[in-house]
Amino acid sequence: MSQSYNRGLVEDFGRWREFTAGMWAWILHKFTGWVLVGYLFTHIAVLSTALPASNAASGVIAAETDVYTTTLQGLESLALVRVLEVGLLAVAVFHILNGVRLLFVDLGVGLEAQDKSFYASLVVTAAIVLASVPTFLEGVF
Amino acid sequence: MHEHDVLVIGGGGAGLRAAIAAQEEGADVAIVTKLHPVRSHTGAAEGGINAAIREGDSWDLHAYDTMKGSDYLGDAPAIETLAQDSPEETIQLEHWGMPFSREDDGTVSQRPFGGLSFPRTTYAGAETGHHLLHTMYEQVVKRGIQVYDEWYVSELAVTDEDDPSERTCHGVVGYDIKTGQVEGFKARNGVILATGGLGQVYDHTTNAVANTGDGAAMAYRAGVPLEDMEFIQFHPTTLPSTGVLISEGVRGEGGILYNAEGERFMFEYGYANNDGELASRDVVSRAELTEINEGRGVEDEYVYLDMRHLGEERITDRLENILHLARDFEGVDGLEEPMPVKPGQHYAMGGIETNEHGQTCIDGLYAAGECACVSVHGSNRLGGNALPELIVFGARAGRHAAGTDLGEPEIATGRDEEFEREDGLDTPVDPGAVGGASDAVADGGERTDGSRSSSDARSDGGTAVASADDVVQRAVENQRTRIDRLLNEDSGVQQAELREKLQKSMTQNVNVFRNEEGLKTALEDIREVRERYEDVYVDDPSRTFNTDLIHTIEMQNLLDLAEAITLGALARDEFRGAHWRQEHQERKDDEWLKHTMLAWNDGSPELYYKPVILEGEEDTYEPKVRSY
Amino acid sequence: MSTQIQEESEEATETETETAPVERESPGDRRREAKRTASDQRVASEPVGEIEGDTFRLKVFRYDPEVEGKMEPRFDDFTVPREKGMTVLDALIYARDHYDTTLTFRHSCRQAVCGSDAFFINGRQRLGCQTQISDLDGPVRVEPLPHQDVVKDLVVDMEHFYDQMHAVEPFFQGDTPDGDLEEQRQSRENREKIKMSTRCIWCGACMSSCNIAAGDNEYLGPAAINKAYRFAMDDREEDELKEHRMKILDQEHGVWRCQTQFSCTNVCPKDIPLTEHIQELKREAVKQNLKFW
Amino acid sequence: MAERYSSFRSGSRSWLFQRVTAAFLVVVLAFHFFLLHFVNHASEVTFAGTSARMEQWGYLLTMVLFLLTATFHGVNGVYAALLNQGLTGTKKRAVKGVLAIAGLALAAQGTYVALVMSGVM
Ligand SMILES: Cc1cc2nc3c(=O)[nH]c(=O)nc-3n(C[C@H](O)[C@H](O)[C@H](O)COP(=O)(O)OP(=O)(O)OC[C@H]3O[C@@H](n4cnc5c(N)ncnc54)[C@H](O)[C@@H]3O)c2cc1C
Ligand code: HEM
Ligand code: SF4
Ligand code: F3S
Ligand code: FES
Repeated sequence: MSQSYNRGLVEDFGRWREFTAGMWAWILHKFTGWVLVGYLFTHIAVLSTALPASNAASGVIAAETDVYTTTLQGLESLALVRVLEVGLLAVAVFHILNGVRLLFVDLGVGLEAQDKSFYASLVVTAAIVLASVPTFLEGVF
Repeated sequence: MHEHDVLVIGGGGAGLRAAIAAQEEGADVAIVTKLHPVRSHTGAAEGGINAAIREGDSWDLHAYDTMKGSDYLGDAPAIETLAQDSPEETIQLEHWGMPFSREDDGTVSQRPFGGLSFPRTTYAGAETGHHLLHTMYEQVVKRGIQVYDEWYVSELAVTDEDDPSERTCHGVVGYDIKTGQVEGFKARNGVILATGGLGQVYDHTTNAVANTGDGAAMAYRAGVPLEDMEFIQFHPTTLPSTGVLISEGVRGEGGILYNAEGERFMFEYGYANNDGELASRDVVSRAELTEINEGRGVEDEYVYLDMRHLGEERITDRLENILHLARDFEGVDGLEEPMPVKPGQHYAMGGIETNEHGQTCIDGLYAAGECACVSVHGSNRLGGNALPELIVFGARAGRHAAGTDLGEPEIATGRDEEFEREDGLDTPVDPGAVGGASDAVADGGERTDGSRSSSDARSDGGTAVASADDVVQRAVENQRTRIDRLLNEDSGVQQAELREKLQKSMTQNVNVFRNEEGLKTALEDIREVRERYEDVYVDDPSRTFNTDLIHTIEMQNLLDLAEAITLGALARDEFRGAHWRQEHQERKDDEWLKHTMLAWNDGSPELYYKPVILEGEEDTYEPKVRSY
Repeated sequence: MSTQIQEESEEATETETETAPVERESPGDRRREAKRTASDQRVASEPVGEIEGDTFRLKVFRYDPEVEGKMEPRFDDFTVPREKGMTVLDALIYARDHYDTTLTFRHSCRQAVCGSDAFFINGRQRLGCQTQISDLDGPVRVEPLPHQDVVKDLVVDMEHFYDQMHAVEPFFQGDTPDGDLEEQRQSRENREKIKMSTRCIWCGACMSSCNIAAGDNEYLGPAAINKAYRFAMDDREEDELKEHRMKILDQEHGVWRCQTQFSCTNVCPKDIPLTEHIQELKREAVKQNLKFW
Repeated sequence: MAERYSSFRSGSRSWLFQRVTAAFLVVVLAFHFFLLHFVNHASEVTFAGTSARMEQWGYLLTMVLFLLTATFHGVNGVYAALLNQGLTGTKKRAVKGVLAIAGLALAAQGTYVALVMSGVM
């Protein structure tokens, strides 16, 4: 007799407008976390070039023409990689700062200020990233 | 058809307590309630529960205070039962984990309350009712008691002997609000009504929208007399736009009442030269209304309650809750501005006549809580006495319905040949069902519970005794027809309009001030609304969650109760407790130490009087002048 | 659930609003239709200048599985006079009593204790009776609680919420003193500790606001966890009981589901620090498990 | 009891580890970033430089620990996130297996690389 209606999409209307600090923090933390794991895997993959490199003659190593060194420096010479690195920095810094915020939340410290601490993480992340841009982009452009 | 030993109608404090008690006695219990239990209005109670649990206090002091507060219209056996059982019942709540406020030594706290000779009001913050309700609901969950929530009970299934005292209640008819199904509920042992207050008779009340007095009205039409209906308590400090209660605590802490001219009228116009703002509820309410009527009210509607001078610190410490209420429900910042207040309907002292076991004169029909009148409160309820009533009489009704022997009741129910009849009452219109007893049709054509007549009884069942199933089934059919009609009809008048008219008239004429002319006007208005109600229809054709339909059914209950209140008020030409008559401003003990009883009498209501029982267990209570 | 794109939802909503009323048959329907157009016209014909100040627009979600024209959800507009102290609930009652008696919503106490009128008002879960119109930017848009099935108009199915509440053994089960009049002692501090948690009115706003609860029906949800907190932290219950309670909470769908999004705490009309309570229980669970290491 | 711990039912242990590793990572990750982008510029990293650092036992140990905690933290984080999306039954077990293998592989490979860099292997 009685049936009910599941609104599916409709029900989320308006949620974005009212997406609160805690929710954004959650989304961003998730996102940054995933990026970091992704990076961790690639990072180890790239570093694995150290395996063949270690067998190279010492002269090659000294000349910095082993696979490891050339791969890394080759990558570093690409502007795209540098930009991605800045992105990685942003992601990592945010994840660290918000992670610390979450650790405090887990300890039950400063819960009233949880939204403020989230905004603070964003601001500090932006500041650190901007300040690091020169160092990160040095020499490619 | 659902079948249980005991059916409890209503999931407020009284209903939950009754269900638990019956379950503990081994009965198969179910609660049928139109709101989910935790939504019941018991949750709104703030103050506390009176119980003599401390050294230096005793039940007889509590009984004495209550009797005095009732202005000697309470029945001593009821009052004494309340005072005696309250401590144990209150501690029972504590045992069930109710979060009472605590003293330093870890015992439950008590505080003073108006009219009490000992600080015996046990409380849990300013949310005593909320905690009481939730604690008991938790116990209901623990016991796995079945709850039919959002089922509206619309009729009692009662046999139709001519004499109400010979009738038996076999169950009720329930309407599933969510699906629109009408179903019978059969009770093997008993039906306990715990449907709460009737505040919606008025347009300005502290009561919930769901407090429409359904139980009282259904019992009334089924033949149980209503007792002392004219006694309605008005609370002096309610917010004008919503009726939300501003606790007496504000005045207790030193809050001051001002009129529009900025005068402290309680003193300046001599309403209460000693106690001022702290005079009893009825006195303050009358003072406020006098100010408003004489043109000194703010916007001709309310007065100001000012607590700013108490200072922010004290206010946030003790009255924080009030700041929220004023802010959320009136948009006023109590720290910055005075709060608008006016009197509002608060509590119905009268109700379904019962004895100390909760029994009514109909076999198998019980009532407890605000819908019942044992009578504990007489003509005026003391603050903190309603919650103990719920648990004490709720539990007793539950136990008795489950078959426990509670001894012989001292209060008699039903009509006695010797009772004095009121036959000189001059009413401008005939009260009761449209068409009177002979052709009682309550909702425009179909026979309903409001239309029980002796001719019907004969045509229906003859002399043969109908089986319980038949009685329930017949009531179900009756309600099905009624609801079908209401849903299928698509022209006529709508309940919202009628309700507004009724509520306005009641607030206008049967308020704190009552005079003969006003009461008669009210009766005429009620009659008019009653006649128009014959043409009522429901706009919403849906069976799903049709609140329009529910409100329309409730409307009939409001009508019957409004009439009962007004009739009682018209009959009682004296001033007692909450009932004040302009022409008769004194208490008349030699004439009026009696309960006003109103029998539906199959559609043509009849008033009679029942003596008050003042003989207590030890002493007889001597009526004294009530002054504090 | 939470990751849908706004455009999509908005589109869906708009189409519904515009759904043309389907063929009507009964006179009642026709009359209702006429009335609806009348009230729509009222909205449309009002000079813009006058709407400001003394009236405002109320947009209400409508749905009825049985009534043609309402089976497809839509939004109805009502013009409501603005009064001092008016709440969203007052506005809904006004719209119902003056324009359309079929408008359906739960309400009872009008004072934030019964918990029946939690709605999604202007993008946030709030109690209708506790929300002043003057605190909202117009038009005031009222929808049923998100993530709960709609029974009709603003009425949602609360069964799931009740089930979760019941799942945490929400009742006191300590041993009680023998004497009938013997109270259990509880320190003021302990009562203070559980005080906020006992204020819950079962309105369901928190549950509806929680992304996690939306995606995981087994998740106990903030209200139920808070209920469990109320007992777990009550010293009147013995330690073994507390352990027992922690076992209920220390599960995949118990406290660990919570991702500290704080939405529940933000919307709770009783200001219960839900996230704080949940976090405390997580730490409690860790402590309890550490004991066995 | 033991049974409860071995399954994922009680989330308390992985939850706690997630936090503990996080606390550790804050320090090491910051150090790592600082060292390889500010002190030694990333673009100037050479095999010789790397193995020179790695030859210090303390550094090697830190890096290996860094790797292990990061792997646990990352993989466990991903797993928890997936569980939150309502992963159950077989799928859940499959994901758990895949993540565990990936995590172990990463840790193994990483440790191997580190040891090679340090010249131990
Ligand atoms: C604002 C306020 C403050 C108060 N403060 C105090 C105080 O401090 N101390 C004190 O002692 N008293 C106080 N009172 C009075 C006291 O709270 C009430 O008298 C008492 O709670 C009534 O309880 P009840 O169980 O009889 O009814 P309710 O709690 O109103 O319950 C009625 C139940 O009946 C059900 N019901 C009704 N009609 C039907 C139907 N037709 N079919 C099915 N179910 C139905 C409802 O769903 C509900 O569950 C206060 C009252 C108010 C309004
Ligand atoms: C440097 C300091 C770091 C801190 C303080 C930190 C903190 C945290 C915390 C507290 C969580 C748990 C969030 C929750 O469950 O609610 C988390 C999740 C996670 N972290 Fe980290 N983290 C750090 C570094 C890293 C690194 C280096 C990686 C990559 C390997 C990483 C990947 C993840 C992932 C994938 C998640 C799960 C995200 C999700 O919920 O989907 N973190 N982090
Ligand atoms: S915790 Fe708060 S939001 Fe949740 S149900 Fe209780 S009162 Fe409502
Ligand atoms: S919103 Fe949900 S994630 Fe936790 S903090 Fe509240 S329960
Ligand atoms: S009407 Fe009771 S909470 Fe709003």
